[in-house]
Amino acid sequence: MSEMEKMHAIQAINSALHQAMAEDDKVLVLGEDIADKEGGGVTGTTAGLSTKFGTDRVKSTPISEQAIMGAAIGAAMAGYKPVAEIMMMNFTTVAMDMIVNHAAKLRFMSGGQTNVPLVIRTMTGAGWQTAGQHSDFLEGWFAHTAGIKVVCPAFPADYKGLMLSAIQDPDPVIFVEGGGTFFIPNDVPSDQGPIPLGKANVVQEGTDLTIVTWSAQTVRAMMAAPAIAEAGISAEIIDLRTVSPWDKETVLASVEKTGRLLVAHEAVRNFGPGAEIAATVNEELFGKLKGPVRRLGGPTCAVPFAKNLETAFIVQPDDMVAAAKELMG
Amino acid sequence: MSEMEKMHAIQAINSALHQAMAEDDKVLVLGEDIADKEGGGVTGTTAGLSTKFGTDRVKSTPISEQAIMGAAIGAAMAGYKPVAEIMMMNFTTVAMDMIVNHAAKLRFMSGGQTNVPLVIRTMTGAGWQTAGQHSDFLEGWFAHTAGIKVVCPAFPADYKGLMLSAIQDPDPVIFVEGGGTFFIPNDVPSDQGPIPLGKANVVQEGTDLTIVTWSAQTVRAMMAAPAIAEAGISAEIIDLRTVSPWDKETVLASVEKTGRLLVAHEAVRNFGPGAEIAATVNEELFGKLKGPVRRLGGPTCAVPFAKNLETAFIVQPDDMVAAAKELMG
Amino acid sequence: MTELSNAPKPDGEALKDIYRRMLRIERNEDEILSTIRKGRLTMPYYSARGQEVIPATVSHFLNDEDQICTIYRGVQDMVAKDMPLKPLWAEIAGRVEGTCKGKGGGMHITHPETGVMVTTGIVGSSMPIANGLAWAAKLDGSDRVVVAYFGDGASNIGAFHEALNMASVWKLPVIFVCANNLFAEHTRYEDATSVDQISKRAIGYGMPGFTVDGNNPDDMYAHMAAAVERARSGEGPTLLECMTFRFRGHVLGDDDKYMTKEEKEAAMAADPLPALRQRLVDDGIATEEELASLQESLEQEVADARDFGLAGELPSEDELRRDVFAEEIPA
Amino acid sequence: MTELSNAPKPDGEALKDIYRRMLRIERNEDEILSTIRKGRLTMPYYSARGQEVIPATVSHFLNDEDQICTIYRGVQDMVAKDMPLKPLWAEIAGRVEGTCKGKGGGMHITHPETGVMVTTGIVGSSMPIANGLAWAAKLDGSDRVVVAYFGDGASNIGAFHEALNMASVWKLPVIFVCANNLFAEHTRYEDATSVDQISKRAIGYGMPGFTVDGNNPDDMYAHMAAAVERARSGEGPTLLECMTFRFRGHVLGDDDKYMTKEEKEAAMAADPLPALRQRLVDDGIATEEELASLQESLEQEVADARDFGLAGELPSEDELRRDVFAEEIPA
Ligand SMILES: Cc1ncc(C[n+]2csc(CCOP(=O)(O)OP(=O)(O)O)c2C)c(N)n1
Ligand SMILES: Cc1ncc(C[n+]2csc(CCOP(=O)(O)OP(=O)(O)O)c2C)c(N)n1
Ligand SMILES: [Mg+2]
Ligand SMILES: [Mg+2]
Repeated sequence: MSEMEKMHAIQAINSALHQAMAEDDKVLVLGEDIADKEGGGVTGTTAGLSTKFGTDRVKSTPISEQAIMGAAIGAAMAGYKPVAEIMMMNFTTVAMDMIVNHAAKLRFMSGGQTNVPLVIRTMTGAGWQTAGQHSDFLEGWFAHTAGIKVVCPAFPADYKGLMLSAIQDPDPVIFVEGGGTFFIPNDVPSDQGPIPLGKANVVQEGTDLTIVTWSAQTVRAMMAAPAIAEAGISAEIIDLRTVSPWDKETVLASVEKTGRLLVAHEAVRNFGPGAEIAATVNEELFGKLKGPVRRLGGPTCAVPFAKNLETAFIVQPDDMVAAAKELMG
Repeated sequence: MSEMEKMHAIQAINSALHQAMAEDDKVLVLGEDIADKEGGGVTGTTAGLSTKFGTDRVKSTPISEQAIMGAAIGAAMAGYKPVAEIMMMNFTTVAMDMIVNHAAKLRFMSGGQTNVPLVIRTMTGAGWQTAGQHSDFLEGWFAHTAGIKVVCPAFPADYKGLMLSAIQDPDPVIFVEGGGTFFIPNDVPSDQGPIPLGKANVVQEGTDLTIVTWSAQTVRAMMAAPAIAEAGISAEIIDLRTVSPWDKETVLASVEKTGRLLVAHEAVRNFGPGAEIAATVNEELFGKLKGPVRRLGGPTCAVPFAKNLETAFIVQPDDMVAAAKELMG
Repeated sequence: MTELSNAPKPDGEALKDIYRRMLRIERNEDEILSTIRKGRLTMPYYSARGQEVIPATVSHFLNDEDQICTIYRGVQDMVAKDMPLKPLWAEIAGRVEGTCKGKGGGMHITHPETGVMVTTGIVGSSMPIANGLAWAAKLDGSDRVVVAYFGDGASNIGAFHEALNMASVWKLPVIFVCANNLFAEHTRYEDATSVDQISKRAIGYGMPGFTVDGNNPDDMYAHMAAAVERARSGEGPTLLECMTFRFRGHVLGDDDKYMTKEEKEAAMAADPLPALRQRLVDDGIATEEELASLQESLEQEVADARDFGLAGELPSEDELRRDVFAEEIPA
Repeated sequence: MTELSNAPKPDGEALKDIYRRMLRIERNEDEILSTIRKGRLTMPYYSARGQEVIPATVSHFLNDEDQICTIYRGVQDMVAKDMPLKPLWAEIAGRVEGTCKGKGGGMHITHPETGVMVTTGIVGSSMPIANGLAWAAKLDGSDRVVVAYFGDGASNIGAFHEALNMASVWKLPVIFVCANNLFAEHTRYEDATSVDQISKRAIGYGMPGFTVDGNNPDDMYAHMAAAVERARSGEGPTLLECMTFRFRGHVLGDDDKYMTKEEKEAAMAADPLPALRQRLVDDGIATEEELASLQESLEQEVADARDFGLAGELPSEDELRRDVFAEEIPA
């Protein structure tokens, strides 16, 4: 058995980047403030990389998200594996053309002659009182975009394993770092290897009800789990980990067993990614469900600043407990 | 009874813009090539406006979508009602920050002190062999964004009536002009007034099956209607017209009656806007449906160039007929 | 720095006004920081200590009709523009009495009555919106001007380029005020910016552009006088690159490791705030007593604002359904 | 136009090569247009008639390792770079034998073997991607260079600004080639662009920038020689603004109403293609016979390519599930 190390998500990413850069000299890292001269990233996620691998491969950039993505796309097309940081997910809005019209489409539009094996690292989430322009979960936009994979880990070991896979994936991956997952250090095997993209993780088995969730919301689901169990409900909690392509098999198998589904995410509920999962399960398991699929997500507004409103914005563990009870009738 | 005029969608929009500018001198129009010196827009949609209302109110712009949106946002905050053209919907990707982080959020983030009553006109749709970067229906992204309304008309009279409402709406509206709706001239009452946003239109009544659709897909639904009827299926066809906020009441009432729902759109199916409608109907009408809600949408790929592939990409009337038959069992 | 021929010079009253605005910024920030340290405010805070001359001098030339679009580091700009402090404090405390009912917070303060139209957290986005406000000013036939504040790092983002080009082509009454504090977060100016002076970029927009000593009230005064005059008279925009330094890093909690001790100490030794105070006294523009009483009254204003803000009500959860659209979203 | 001291001059062989590339562009386009008119091709087509000197001279300096990123009006650039015409024709005909299996079409042709890396339909987007390819060239320790083609209108979009700044800071081997044909779609240069010469924007990026007569092979040659030399030797990027005119409007079907008859006629009277042909003959660089045989062989190549393209197979519908990701999407 491998030894365990307690790590935070940020340390796990840092460890994955160190490992990937050491193993494959095609791996590059770029973004604002990411080199050590600039402190190794505003949260230290890229600390040590430029010192170890040099500032040719690890480059701090101007505040130019289109140019950052362009540099990553071009380098990726030329055989490199760039990991580009777009500091906050809301800032992907200034680089959407590069991400969506180019990174995601160039393999298809070129008939497979070129490919764009890059990773976009980006941080987001409510809970830090950074308000409307620094908190949005926008994974639904990217999941709706053909040609890019969307990874939203919750636990440190997954951060490491999924990052290793994302870097080696031959296609673009957006890797979402949820602020709500940063608090809790957790065991990461010292020899943690790649974890395949597209595979969910059943973090708790159960028979009455399936809860599908990801990123910070998985952390909240785990916080809700004891109260749900106490209410006599046996919940199966599935951490999707990869939102697109998502692990339909695991989810369908679980809901076939439990007959009930709750999908929860931090993103706004309205036209959110949970709708795809709900719609698919309803379609595939029509007639086999014991109750309607329930979706929990943010209200239809921007993330507010005031602490009490921000707390109300987020789907809290209590909300999940209440929904679970309601679903059981 | 008012007289009828045969108009194309483009003429209907042009007529709405003329009327709105004449009635309210706060209405402004801006975008690339939109003034008469530049031909009144690449499709002539804004023809005549600058000649009639002057180039202070009707301004051709540099190719600078962020600046276009910024100019519209600032003018809107100062009490004007700008109609800004982003020529193709894929080009919204270079202005997403302005649209999503600013236009959509400023009312909320300012606690209601400012508002942004602008309209973004944008054109899109497969069928013109303009391939991957000029054809995407991205209404799902904007529907998932709190604070902006999404209008997707299908018929010339709706183009006119909804444009008149969108311009007078106190909040931002993205007004999607579907290329697949441009072909067929249709009756527009000469005194066509505003049509309220958020209200669907039942374009065909029926009892067996509800079809919810919008924009070019509504046109295709109308093309499918005779074959569906011939198959002995009485389909109720609902043209949503406004995708967000969508007319839940009308849709639920219809599906309650028919017990069956087909949602069809040109946008990619995966994580597309149809999922929200399917998920909501499943949730609200659980146990009352006679069959699973079916969704039709584009495959998970970029819009291809080759004519045969582009045709295969689009949900064709035949696909709708087949789905309707399948739904009837 | 660039020379202006026949540069207008600030008289004693102007210098006193500039000093008053600077001190208001500094006293207010001091109280914000100590309130954060006491755990009674929980916002991310972007200090502007050391940069006060810029917004103080800019605001000296602005009236309530004039508008500003600013950034996360913009509390200085609002305070300089004489925004009332009570709703400011209530806002940063997340209370319903705040300018934005607590929904925006420090990074998104709006206060149209004093012309604070947008505070954005997205680098570069103050500029395109300033253009729109300026277009409206022109359409209104008004002579109001709009100031877009931003930093040196922001001059590398696309929105800067698009906005300056459009403002120039449309001859908009905008003044683009770049506070060049030599750092963008932790990145040194020259490691990210390809030209030795941002003002040179104005050449590419056919626009007057100047590199100004942003810590020197005379230099700021002269250039701002010209820029405002230009904007009000319909001649179009100006780019002012105002050289300065931020003493307290990018955001509260920042460890400054990316700058040298020497450069920071040198900048702090040249602190423009005590320097201007000294000058007012030395030149007989203000007495020690006058300045002490100014300080006291500002401190009182700040203390009252703090008490008001912290005593405010929390916004009701119904606020999540309000101000999304004009009509409240149904529960 | 800008003077270069000791400007290198094209010799006879170089002029012949440039002419050959120009004629290849022109003959190919002529056939595309007539095939469209016959209804046998159904793409939107953006003619480059009149602009041939630019890509012909640029390509004269490039080898197969060198790469280009171009735009919707980019068929000229590919043909100048000696991309084989058969897969080009199959692509624009939407056939599986096309460079991109018919999935990209004329606006999105890619052909890595000849260095055609990206053809984008989004104004401005050729530039940031060119930077990335150039970064890779540096990392590879290769001396290959990357050309980013774009138009005058594209110089007003944010991506231009971000890309030129980064290329300069990172000293990337990119040549930014702006074809200034005085119009962006229907909008006149001066109605959208705030500076009289785009090359002046290079000042703001600490980058050499030149306004070149893009219809004059000597001027293009001299400036391109210097830019390539600079890029290959690690000195960084150059901006070349190449003045030209497009004879056939923005897109096929365009009615030209936005330009004056005079300016169009004047431009066409100065058509650089027959002018260079005449010069080759007058200066004894090539005989009439040689040129006629060149033309004949190009026409044969084009005709063969056309036949090949139009005779191709339609792509299978399975292609919708291929090339989205490396792994085919299951049916
Ligand atoms: C589009 C975008 N990219 C990145 C950021 C993160 N960020 C916030 S402030 C900042 C530095 C800005 O530097 P500068 O423009 O010099 O202003 P200063 O903070 O020095 O006042 C960065 C990178 C952001 N807010 N928006
Ligand atoms: C971001 C974006 N905005 C608008 C367009 C529509 N458009 C296509 S070509 C063009 C004009 C470009 O002009 P210029 O850069 O001068 O190049 P030219 O066509 O003259 O070669 C425009 C506005 C686009 N493709 N992308
Ligand atoms: Mg700075
Ligand atoms: Mg042009």
